[in-house]
Amino acid sequence: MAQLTQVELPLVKIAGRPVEQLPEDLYIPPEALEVFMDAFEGPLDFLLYLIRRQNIDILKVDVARLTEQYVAYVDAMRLLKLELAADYLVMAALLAEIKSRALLPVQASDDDEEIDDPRTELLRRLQEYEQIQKGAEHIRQRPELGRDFFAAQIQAPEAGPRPVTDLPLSELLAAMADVMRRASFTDSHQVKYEPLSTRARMGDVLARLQPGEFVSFSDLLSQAESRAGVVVTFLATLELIKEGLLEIVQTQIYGPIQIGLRDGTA
Amino acid sequence: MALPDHQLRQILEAALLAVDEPMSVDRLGQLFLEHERPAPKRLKQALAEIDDSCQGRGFQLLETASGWRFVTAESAAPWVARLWQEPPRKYSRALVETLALIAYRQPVTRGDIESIRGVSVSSGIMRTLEERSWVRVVGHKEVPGRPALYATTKQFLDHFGLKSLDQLPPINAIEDGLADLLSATESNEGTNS
Amino acid sequence: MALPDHQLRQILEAALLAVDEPMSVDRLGQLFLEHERPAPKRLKQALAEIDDSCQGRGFQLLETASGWRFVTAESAAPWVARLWQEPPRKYSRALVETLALIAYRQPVTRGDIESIRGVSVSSGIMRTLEERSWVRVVGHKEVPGRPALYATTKQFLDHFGLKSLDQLPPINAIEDGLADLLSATESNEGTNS
Repeated sequence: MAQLTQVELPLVKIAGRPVEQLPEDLYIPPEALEVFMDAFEGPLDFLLYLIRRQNIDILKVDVARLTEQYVAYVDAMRLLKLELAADYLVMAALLAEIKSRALLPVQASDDDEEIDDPRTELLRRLQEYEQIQKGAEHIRQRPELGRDFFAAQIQAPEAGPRPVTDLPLSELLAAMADVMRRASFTDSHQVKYEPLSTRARMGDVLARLQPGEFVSFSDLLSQAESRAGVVVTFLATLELIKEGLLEIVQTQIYGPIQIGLRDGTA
Repeated sequence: MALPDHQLRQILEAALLAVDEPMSVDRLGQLFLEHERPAPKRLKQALAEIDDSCQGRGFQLLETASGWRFVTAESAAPWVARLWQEPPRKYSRALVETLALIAYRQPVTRGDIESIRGVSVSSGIMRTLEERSWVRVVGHKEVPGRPALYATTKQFLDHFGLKSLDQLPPINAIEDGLADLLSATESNEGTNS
Repeated sequence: MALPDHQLRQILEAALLAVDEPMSVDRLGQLFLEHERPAPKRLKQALAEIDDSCQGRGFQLLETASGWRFVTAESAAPWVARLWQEPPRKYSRALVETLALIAYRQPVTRGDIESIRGVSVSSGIMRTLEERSWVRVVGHKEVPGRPALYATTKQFLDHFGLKSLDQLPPINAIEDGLADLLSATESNEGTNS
């Protein structure tokens, strides 16, 4: 037989002093009895308490004696006109029935032997509940997060820039093709394309220039890496002038040609 | 190109400390780029080494249902608990018994709980258990009214430092004893009559 | 009644790990009951010992203006940072088209893009392209409102593995390619029907 761990008795304190056992034949102040009964989770819990107090195994319980003890408490409560949950009265009735049955001779017909025996059923319930109380005790004794151990968390570096899915060139080109196809449907713009290199250089030239600042045209050209580069830069500059983005200034004949961003406020 | 052991341990320690929840071996593996990712077996080996290196320190590596996490050493708990104004919450007997019932007998309905404990279960208790994410509804029993069936969660295991429910000590050991008793009782009654 | 050194270190480690903010020596002292409270000097000594014991581990003790805290080891940073990385973004069709138009028509204003695409371009798209450093404002067009002129950047070229914009296929080639593709699809459909 597996050993039963004795579960801690419900501790009742009256006037600051713990009461573990009620003197059975002494006068009990009504409040004390009420507080005492309040410490139980219900009739099963109370019965388990009465059994444990005798320090015996549930399976060896003397049901007749248990019934007497139980009924004594319930009667005391009723006598003192204390409120008692209906569950306690139901249990009292069940115990009374068990007791009365024990006095009767066992019925001869035993078709449905164990199922109907209220005693067996009661013991089964008591045992099941005791197991659960044991389980509760196991849980209670587990080290618990926030009581016995605490989560460790320390400062860590922040996340880097969010990664991006690869955008393949083919997708970019497909998108451009789509745009062009749609634009040709609307047809309202006659889109003219300069060679890309000129377009790109237009951006470079603009980026080089600061508002209100002029650079000499030859400086711009000298940025060009090759003969073809010079031509491209020249074309880009002309295009920008045509689009009204650049201003071209020559202060004297044959003097250096100055290029600058066109003043927006002008 | 495998990472050296000591670097692997460093990375795992740092990641486990940086994250405020348990991390599975799988998730720990995700820290590494594909070409350097250690096999699960090597990760577990490294975790065991880290665990060893925590002997006598103020922290320990704990494996629970959801994975690994660093927690403070239990021996330091009385001091660490002073960091927080409120003392840790005490649970009522009704709450712990209800939790135990769900843990040991899952899945169960509220009716099952009430019939075993012999008293009604307050809605407050079920709500508290659900709010703490310790129990959840896992289905409905196919009986009239289709009552909800409750079971415990991973968070329950994590909270109590358990890897699985098996780690809770068994409580049914005496069930066989009951069967013995029943037959004994019957034969007794038989002889008595 | 002084606490032994190893226990003092354990408690300090546990407290520093449990709290996610720097703790001053004063506050660390508050963890202890009066009769066991170590002098600040002894606390600092213990902290220095803890610091030493973290050599080569995934975390280190750091003293900041507001006190001591554990932080993850710098050497583990690249891996730990991956914990918080969001999944890679996917680019919307609108964004890719906008980028393509800027690449081919630069420098262009947002208005130009809108008039070609026939729909408005959201600020979000322009911001994303700028954040990615794929496009930048290279000037302003001298028309009412002085709209910004966008062009692609060097990073744009790098991303697509281009040495210069010249390496992008000419528009008409793409259009022809598309025409081929379309006619191929159409003839397929033709045979199918």
